[in-house]
Amino acid sequence: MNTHKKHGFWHRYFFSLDHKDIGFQYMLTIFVMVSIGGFFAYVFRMHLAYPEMEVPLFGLVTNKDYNMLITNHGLIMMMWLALGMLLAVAGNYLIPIMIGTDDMAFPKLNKLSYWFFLISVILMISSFFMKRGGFGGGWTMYPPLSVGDFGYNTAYTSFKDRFFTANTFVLLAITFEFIALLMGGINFFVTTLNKRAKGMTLTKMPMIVWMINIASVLFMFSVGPLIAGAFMLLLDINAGTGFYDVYRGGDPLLWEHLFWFFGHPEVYVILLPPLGIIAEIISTNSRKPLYGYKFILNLTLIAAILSMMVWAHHQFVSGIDPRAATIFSIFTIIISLPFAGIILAYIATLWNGDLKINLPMKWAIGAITLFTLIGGFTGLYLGASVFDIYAHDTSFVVAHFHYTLFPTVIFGSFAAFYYWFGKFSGRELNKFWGNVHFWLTFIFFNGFAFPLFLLGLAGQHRRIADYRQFEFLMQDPLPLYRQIATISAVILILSQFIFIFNFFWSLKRGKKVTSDNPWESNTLEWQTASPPPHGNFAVYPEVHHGPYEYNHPDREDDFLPQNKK
Amino acid sequence: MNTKITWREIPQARLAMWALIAGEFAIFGGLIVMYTLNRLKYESWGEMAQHTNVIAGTINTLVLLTSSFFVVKAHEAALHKNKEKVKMWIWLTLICALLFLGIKSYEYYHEILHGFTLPGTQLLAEGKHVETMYWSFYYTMTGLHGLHVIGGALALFFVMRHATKTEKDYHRIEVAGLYWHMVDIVWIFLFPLIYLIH
Amino acid sequence: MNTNQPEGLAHEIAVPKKEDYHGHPNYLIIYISLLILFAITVFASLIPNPLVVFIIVFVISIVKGSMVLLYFMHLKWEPVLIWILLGLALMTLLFLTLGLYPDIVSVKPYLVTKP
Amino acid sequence: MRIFPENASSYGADVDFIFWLITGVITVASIIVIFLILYPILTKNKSRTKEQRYQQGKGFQKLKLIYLGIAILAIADFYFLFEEGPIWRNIEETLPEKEVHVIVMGRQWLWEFTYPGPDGKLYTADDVKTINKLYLPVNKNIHMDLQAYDVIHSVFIPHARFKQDVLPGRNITKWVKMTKTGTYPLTCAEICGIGHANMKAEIVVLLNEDYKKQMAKLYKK
Repeated sequence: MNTHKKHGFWHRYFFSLDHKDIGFQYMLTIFVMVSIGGFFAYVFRMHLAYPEMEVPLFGLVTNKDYNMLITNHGLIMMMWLALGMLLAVAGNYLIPIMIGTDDMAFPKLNKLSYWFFLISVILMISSFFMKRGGFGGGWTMYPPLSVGDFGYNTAYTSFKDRFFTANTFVLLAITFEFIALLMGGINFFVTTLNKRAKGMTLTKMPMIVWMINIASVLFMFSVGPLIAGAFMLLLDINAGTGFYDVYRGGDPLLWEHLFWFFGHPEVYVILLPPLGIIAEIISTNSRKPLYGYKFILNLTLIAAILSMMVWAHHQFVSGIDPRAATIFSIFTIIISLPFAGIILAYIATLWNGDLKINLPMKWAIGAITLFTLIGGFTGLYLGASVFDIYAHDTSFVVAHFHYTLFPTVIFGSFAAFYYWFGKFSGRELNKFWGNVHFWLTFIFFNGFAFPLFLLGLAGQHRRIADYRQFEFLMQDPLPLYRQIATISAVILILSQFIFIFNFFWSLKRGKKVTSDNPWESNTLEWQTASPPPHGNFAVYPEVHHGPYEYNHPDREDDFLPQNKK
Repeated sequence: MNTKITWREIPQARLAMWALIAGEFAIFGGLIVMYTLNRLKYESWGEMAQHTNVIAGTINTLVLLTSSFFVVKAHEAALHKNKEKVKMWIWLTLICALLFLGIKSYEYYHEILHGFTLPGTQLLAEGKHVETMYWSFYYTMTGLHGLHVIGGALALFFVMRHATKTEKDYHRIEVAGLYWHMVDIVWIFLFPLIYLIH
Repeated sequence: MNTNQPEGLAHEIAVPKKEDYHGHPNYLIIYISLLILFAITVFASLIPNPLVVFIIVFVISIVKGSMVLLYFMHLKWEPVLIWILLGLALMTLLFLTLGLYPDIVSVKPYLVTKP
Repeated sequence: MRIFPENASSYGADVDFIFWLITGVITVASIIVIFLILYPILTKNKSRTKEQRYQQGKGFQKLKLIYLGIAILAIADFYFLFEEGPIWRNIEETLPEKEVHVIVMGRQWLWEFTYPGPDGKLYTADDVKTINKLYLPVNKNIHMDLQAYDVIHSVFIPHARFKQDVLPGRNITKWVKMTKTGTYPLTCAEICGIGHANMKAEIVVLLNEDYKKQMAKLYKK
């Protein structure tokens, strides 16, 4: 933190070219977005469990508010938290330092991409305050609804009237964010290929660098058609074209295809970086080499390509050709295999290891456990097209994707925070409060998401502001499940404050780290000062070993840094 | 394809430009795929295609192909650090770009004059619902392409000015040129698909 | 993935070395053949059957596009990596086409007129 | 306490069967995975030597166990596909012989049901309509022409395990056969604007003769 004392506030937070500062800027921006998304989650969960009550800090939730809250919760969490935290923050902070170089290949492009990200955040937040209210068409933005004004049927009178709507602003925000991440992705890609330290061949790169790069490239290709599609939707809203208007020869299903053509690879874009983070942490704390480095890599590449052929499993009942659905169902089931291989390889890394169960390790193991046992396995239900007829658009789906995304995105990010905080700030996070935070999050996440499975199986459909009017959903245990989910969600959100206080308190007055390499890790970022100086390394490292040479038999201590001979 | 040159020997600017081009292909390719599939679905679009100005489109294609040739000559000159020639070829390219945009605006002007607008209000009034989407696609694709022409031309201009003034960074001419060729390739696909199939 | 490549930080190779460049193709010949292909395209469009025109025109566009890629953009002399990148872009479009085809082309929309 | 709502259609049991099948398999798989994760954590592998740790981690060739795991999952996966294929074809791809034909039209924010008039044919002038209440006979193959008027809706009948999105401008024909009389909810499962939460209808499944009486009543109106 105190490496750049000579730079003022504006310089550090707005004009810095250093990849670590830009990563920090991204992180703070995303904290703001997450707080908004979390607050929205709190409001609508409270409303679901206690529909007649005025929600503290918000007031009475109308149907319109409810739609706006769930939509923006989804958009913020998917687009700004998940993509931003795992691609932008992790990529920016970790890639240059882990491949042993001073900065990104294009520092100015990097800064520009942050500014685009900032613009997208501003556009997104301003969309809440439009005259007709926030965007309420579901985070998937299916067209005939997202073109209009969600059912008020208050006619647009002028271009200005159409432009200053939440629809336009949300679409613009998403487009800006995609452009920011595209620029970031190209930057990561070029940096990794061209700026590796001497001796660092591609197979000596740490797993996370690979994962972020694969994710970036996957993002780059899958997002292309959606950018075109978003442009068309913007024209539909603002210029009166009919790309998605069926009365003009368009087709709303086209948007669904384009959206999920991006949306499914996006899940893997989000999933791969945490898998990389977990690989680092598990290997380091098991004190043994990552099991099957090349094997994991090959499986990841296979999964990345397969992930482009499965998108229509989000649309089994959306009116696509049922025979096409069968093909997509087969690919969906097949894509579970590479991930089974990756997870088994991670578990094999735990076996025979000299396990150190510290905080990052807890988060990492918690992430794989929840992701595999519940998130991954429940995917089989939805991939099997028959059961998806019933489970589609019910709370079962909500529970499923919270169980895939929460362990990877949130647990993965926290694992990374607790692991790299010392490197990032030169100070330590408080361990006691870290443990409290972990256990509260772990328990109450399950308490929140698991009842949703049962609710979904009982037939509770999604995005309904008030279940009281559906008799079959008010039978005996179901309201109780809703309350359990809500109370757990509220405690889950509250317990994140522990982390926030811990984070900022430790940033200023935490205990100074005693060693630059507290986990006795091999990768290059631990071989420099904490926090790393501008330019990262005093002497550019030369790499001689792979990243996971723990317990090497020829060495006395159990680790062998990459730059040691 | 050169399998011998190792990955690291690609200069980073060129590598980034190729990645950008691959991304742009996904964007324009997505549009072209959507347009082509709809074109196969609606035969009545052929009738609309007859209202496009094929002669202007043909001239425009010639202009862009020629400009691509100029850019590649500029790249050749840049390799020899021949300042005067670089200037000449890039200026020729920029003239081509202006010509292209001029002809394109002329086309737009006449089409709008005949009532073929982006939302196609007049066609709607005539009861031709499906046909309006042809014009929506027409304006979206050529408009987006036109924006890329402007962007590419600006990039070429600034890169050229920088290179000839400071006598360095000549390799940027190639990088901006790559982008220009990408714009050309997109047009190579757009022109026949939009103008020629009746 | 090869392991015995020359090492060095990127700043040293940001500016291409002289030997990075290859023999140039004769650009004028490429340009003239592009023009010839283009003339064929324009004349092919006079065929009355739109499907035939579509196929001819599309194939010629692919040939022209790949000529620009290969010779004007020097893809022919670029390393495999660039080919992989472009191949991935094409693969994306292929998947998109296959996925969209049954839902656009083969669906006859049931048009209700909106009152 | 039951997990699913009571089943009232001919293929509902098949859908439930797929659920229980997958649940059975993943319960076994979960127990194995939990063991695989907990065993090293609890024992901490204290007895291993340095050499063993390093060799096992580097044992790229000894991936047989992982391949075995993948193979078992693959077999389970393809077994699911094998089991669900015929069911999917039965529900979604084929249409049994038509006995009753109705139109289900979703619009903001109500369901509109159209029945054939006295001539027994749909899409004629004498069709009759009901709002938010669908009368169906029991044990008959019902063809539903699913349509939407304005935005995307989704017909969801939990008790029949039936769901289908309805899109404006598209006519999707699906079938259902109710096996029990009674009143069941029909809801909208796709967000369709501010009234989405209030969009619900009732399906009244009647005995054959009651259904005919009900139709006659509708014709009179």
